[in-house]
Amino acid sequence: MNSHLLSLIIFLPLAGALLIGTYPRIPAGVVKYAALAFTLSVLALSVILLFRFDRQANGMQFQEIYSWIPALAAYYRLGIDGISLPLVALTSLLSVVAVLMSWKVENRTREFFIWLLVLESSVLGVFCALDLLLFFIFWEVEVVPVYFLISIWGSGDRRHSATKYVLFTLLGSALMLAGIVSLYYSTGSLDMVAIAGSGAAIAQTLLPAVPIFFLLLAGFAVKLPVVPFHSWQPDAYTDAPAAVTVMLAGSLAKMGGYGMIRLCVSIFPEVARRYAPIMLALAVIGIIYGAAIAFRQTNLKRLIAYSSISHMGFVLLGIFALSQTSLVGASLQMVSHGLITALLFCTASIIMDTTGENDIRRLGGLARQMPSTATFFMLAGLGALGLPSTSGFAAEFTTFLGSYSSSEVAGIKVFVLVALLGVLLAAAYVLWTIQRVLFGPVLPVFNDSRDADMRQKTYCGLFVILIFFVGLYPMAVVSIVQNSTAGVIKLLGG
Amino acid sequence: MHIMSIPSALIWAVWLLPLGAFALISPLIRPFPGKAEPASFISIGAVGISFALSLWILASVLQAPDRQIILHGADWLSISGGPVFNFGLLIDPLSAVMLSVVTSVSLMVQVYSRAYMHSDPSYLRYFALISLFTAAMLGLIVSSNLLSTFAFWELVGLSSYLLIGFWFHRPSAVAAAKKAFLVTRIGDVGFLAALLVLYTKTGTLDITALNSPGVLSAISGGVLTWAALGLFLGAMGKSGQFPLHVWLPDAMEGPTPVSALIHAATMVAAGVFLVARMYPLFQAAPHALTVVAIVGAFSAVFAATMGLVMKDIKRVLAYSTISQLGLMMLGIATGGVWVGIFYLFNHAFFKSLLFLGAGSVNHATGTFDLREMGGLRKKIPWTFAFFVLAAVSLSGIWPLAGFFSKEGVLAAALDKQPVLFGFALLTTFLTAFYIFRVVFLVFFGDYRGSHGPHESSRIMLVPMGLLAVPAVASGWLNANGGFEHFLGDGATHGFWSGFIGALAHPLALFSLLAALLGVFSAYTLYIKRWISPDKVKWFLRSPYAIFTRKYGMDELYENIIARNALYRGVFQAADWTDRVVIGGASAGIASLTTGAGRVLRRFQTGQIQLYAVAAVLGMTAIVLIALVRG
Amino acid sequence: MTAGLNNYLVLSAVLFSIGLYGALSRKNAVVVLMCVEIMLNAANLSLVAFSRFVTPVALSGQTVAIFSITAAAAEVAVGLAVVIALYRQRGTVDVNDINLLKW
Amino acid sequence: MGINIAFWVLAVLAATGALAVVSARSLFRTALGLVLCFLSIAGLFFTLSADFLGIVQVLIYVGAIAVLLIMAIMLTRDVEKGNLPSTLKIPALVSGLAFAGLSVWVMLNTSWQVSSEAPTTPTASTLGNLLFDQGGLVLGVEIAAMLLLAALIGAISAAREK
Repeated sequence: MNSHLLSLIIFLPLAGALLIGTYPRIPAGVVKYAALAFTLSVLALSVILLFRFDRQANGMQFQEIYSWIPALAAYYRLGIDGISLPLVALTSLLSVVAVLMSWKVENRTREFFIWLLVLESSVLGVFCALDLLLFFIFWEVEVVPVYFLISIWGSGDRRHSATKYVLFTLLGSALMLAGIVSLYYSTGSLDMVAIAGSGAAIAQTLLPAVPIFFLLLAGFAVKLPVVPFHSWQPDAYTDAPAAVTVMLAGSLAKMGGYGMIRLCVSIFPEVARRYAPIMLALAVIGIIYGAAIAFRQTNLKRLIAYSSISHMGFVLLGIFALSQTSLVGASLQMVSHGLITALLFCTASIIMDTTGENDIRRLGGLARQMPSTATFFMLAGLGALGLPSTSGFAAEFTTFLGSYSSSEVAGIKVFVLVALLGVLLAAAYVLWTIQRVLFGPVLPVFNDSRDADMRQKTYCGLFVILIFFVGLYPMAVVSIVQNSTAGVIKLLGG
Repeated sequence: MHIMSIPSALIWAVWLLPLGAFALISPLIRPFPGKAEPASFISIGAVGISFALSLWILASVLQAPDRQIILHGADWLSISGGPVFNFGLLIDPLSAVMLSVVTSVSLMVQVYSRAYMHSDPSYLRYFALISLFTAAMLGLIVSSNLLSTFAFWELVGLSSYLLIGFWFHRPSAVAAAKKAFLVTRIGDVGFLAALLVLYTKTGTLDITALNSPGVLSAISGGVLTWAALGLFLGAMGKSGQFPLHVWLPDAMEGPTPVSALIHAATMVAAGVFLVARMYPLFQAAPHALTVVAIVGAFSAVFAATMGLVMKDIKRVLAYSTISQLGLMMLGIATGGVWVGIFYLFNHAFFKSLLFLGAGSVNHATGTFDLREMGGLRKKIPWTFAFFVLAAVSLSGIWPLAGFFSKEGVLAAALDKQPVLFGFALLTTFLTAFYIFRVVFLVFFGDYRGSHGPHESSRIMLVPMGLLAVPAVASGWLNANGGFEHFLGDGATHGFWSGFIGALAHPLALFSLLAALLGVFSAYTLYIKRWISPDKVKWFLRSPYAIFTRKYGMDELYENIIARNALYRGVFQAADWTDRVVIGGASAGIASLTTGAGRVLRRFQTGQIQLYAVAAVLGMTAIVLIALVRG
Repeated sequence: MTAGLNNYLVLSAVLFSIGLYGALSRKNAVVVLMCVEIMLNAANLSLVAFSRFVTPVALSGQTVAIFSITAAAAEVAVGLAVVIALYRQRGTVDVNDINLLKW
Repeated sequence: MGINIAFWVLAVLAATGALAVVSARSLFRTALGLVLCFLSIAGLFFTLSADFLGIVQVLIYVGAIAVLLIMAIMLTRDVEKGNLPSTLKIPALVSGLAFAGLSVWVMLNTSWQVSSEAPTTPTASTLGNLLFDQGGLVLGVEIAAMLLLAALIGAISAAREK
């Protein structure tokens, strides 16, 4: 049981999807309970994982290794360490919330939940896979459910957004595949940990390390997203159904950051160090640029999408600052952003559903009509602007501190000082949004707006608790992460 | 007299009690709850106990070895191979004094609020937020680590934001709240940057460690100056120093007791407290200290001039607060911790009393507009008495509290920065003038409003009376240098020669003269009207216009920078880039692909034989090439 | 002149090229099929020729030819069926008219 | 010697038949050319001492495939149009000539490992062993059988009246 925990976690949602798919006579009302049951059990398993995880140990845990394609030396190899575990837990939590958020899906309910479960499986697979081929397959599978979820149940120009998402992702992953293949031919292995362990000692070079690094990076940069490869993201976040947006922003974006740490930095520490200034510049540009554009948005979801670009810039900053503290900060930021952005999108979707309005200019005064939603939205906003005691502060401060004090990259201090402005801009657009949406005179148009119901309050409340828990006690995450990031730093030879 | 030293659990309780009150009240908040009296008792009870405990702490610190109590708490963050931040408490005379100031003013203001906020539908939310603020402010004072100081620093900013925007249906209140948060956050970025610099250089953010000479000497002078300036930028934001002062007058949109507590007595003083807290660091960076002095002195005069012309009683008081905070900064920078903190200590009482008085006037008249008041001294005699006492104290007239603290600042400034002394003296004159302008316009002459004025209830008057006691007498604590001894570093200025003796010093005569001149000018203009104020206004019309327009600073920030340079400038450019350049690039690649497809598909004629010809020729060509090259 | 391997191979190449030309240039689908058969036969001829001159004892070329003939038979059967089906659908077996496979 | 004469005669006949297929006006002449071509190739097989294949060639190609093709010509009533060239006559000619040139050039420039051993005759039993013996190509035969079956079914289903 213990040794198959990861397989169980990955394939349980898939099994759920198959079950729902193969018994077409299950009534739609039951389908969502089934989906909830499957996601909840995955969540329960990842909680077990959290408790059984040995925080003192180094290296991979819960490993499963079976020969898969002997001719390619490809293995079915799963395992998690401190960097992936929080993301696994986050994904399984967000999946439960995504199911809960989709309670009212009327159109083709069965298919919706099937795709949602497939999505969960593939994302979990990405975080657990330790074999490059397996990793890549999970990475690619994820595109399919997202495409259908956006193009069938989305809003606005949904087909366009879905296609854009697919094209960007596939472009990135095609380059990534090229990188993986070159890596395979250079090392003769598909074992991510072993390749990283052998460090720069790549046996025969099909390609120099630098192009492989950037090929791999391309896939992750699109996913994170790194400015200027982000233009799919606002469209996809805006047009996707709320639950999918939560998954996209909360969980899928983290695949990019995770991949950068696991593949780019771990396998090519030297290259990472050499090109860190470029990546840091992109990170800082992303932070400022995303925030600047957020000011100009009138669509609530689009605004949050751009704020998300800004926040993922901190992840990039932390990763390529290449210090223990900054990597811990980046991991924290991934978890924190997952929680905060998810809550922002949850509350935004509640507001948009009940008022039928997504234009910020026409909203206002909702704090009176929907006080609970307003409170949740504000708390999420406070997290987004990095208020101390929320996870946003813990993550951003750790990232800043680790980056600023990093000795790996020359000139990093300037990057960090510029990035600090991002915090200021975040405060400005968050508060301005709150002012425009929640405050001001009560508008009679929204008098019959319904406040969040019990179901919505439950998951919003859960997010709030977690945001403050991580903010007040960041060690809960840090203690999981720190040994693994220290392992990555060791590869740098620092 | 020996007092039992306070148990450490009770030191924790000082700030945890108001937090507990917040935690108890906040789940009860409903949009329209009706009256919820018990909530206010929870909140007042908590802060009352905190007040008692802080007095006990004050007594205990006097007896503690090194006059310091350091409590280690939990590690907030400890990364293996990285930083460790312990959340602990540092009690020394400075924090003990601040504790008693904050708890006492908070207690009085909360009692007062029970009546003032009586009919507000969001009574519960009010008390929850006041408790949150008190907890955060107390946490800020006692924390032993600059990181937790920063955390609480931001949390007081949050509660200030929520309280300024308390009436969130008013667009002006919400805008003011946002402005307050953002302007102070500009300072906070400096604070944060200073934390990064200090940590990177020293590996710690522990206040005691950072202030130790060993650690300080390890940092090079330039870096230390920048770090100190970063901290001071934070202090400037919180304490409304030029050029980050613009939020404070707007913050008067909040309920008046909030202004009294947060925007007069406590939170705005946090900047002064921070400089005092890190004083050894500032001392090691003399250039930074000079900047502190200059900014303080300039803000003092600068804000006082705007205070002269405001028509809203609370705005006059707000500018007065900025001005007084400037003097505190000047005091710390020139005279050391005790000078500034002593000023802060006295100021907290008389300024909050002034605000509570203004609230009481507002209850009586239904307005804050000076033009709709007048002749109220008979209608609301108690308020009048308290207000005048506080005004005299603010003006720095012997023997009230303000005199003693102001003398400290003036003496220190004269000693170290004679030019800035001139600024301070000018501020003394202006202060006396504008506050008595208010007194005369509100309480003398004929009533110009339409409301039927009535004295406020006892729940409001009692706290005012209680605050009037320290407003009058708190300065006497240093009549013989007692306060200086308690907080100071042992250096004496030879100025203090007793309660009466202080008057003998020529400097005291100068400052008294300046203050009395201010009062007299106001008397001339607003009581006797020997010279009509309108004539003065016309005669000095250009400075008057500048003052009423607040030197164009609001215009500069809101219109020129925020609206035009940023929103319509940089942000729009970024948005344009995103839509046209980056969005255009991806759309361009897409249309290039479809365009190519549109052209190339013409080769797909459906003629299978054409395809076959192409295949055969192609294959032949490939084989031929292979043969030729092989 | 003795008929050696090269003679057979050249003959096979010539037959194949004639078949190729026919397959590419004839309008009638049935004739196209015939030409394909000529090409297959040319291939078989070279297989058998190789079998005779390179591996005269093992006969491996001839086995391959047998399979090739089998495949050709299957191909003709299916091909003609398709032609007839097409004819039924569209009333013609002119390959120029059969251009569904276009943009 | 006799074999040489036979080769040259048969070669000319085969080429003539093939040319008739691609150039004759009447579809029936085309079919006859095809039969001639097939028969000549069968003869060539005999000159290569492939007696079994020669017989198979006659039976399958002449007996089955050519007849089938003729039937197809009759079934599709395009007979009267004759054997017309398509629009691609010239490119097809170029392709054919290019291919011929290339392959002839390759064939003549390759030194084949010609064995001087006497060929196996008769071939039937050897082929039978090769196909069906242990270690033989039984699997291939089975697959070919499956292919034929599939083609049979496919042809029926494609050609049957809907």
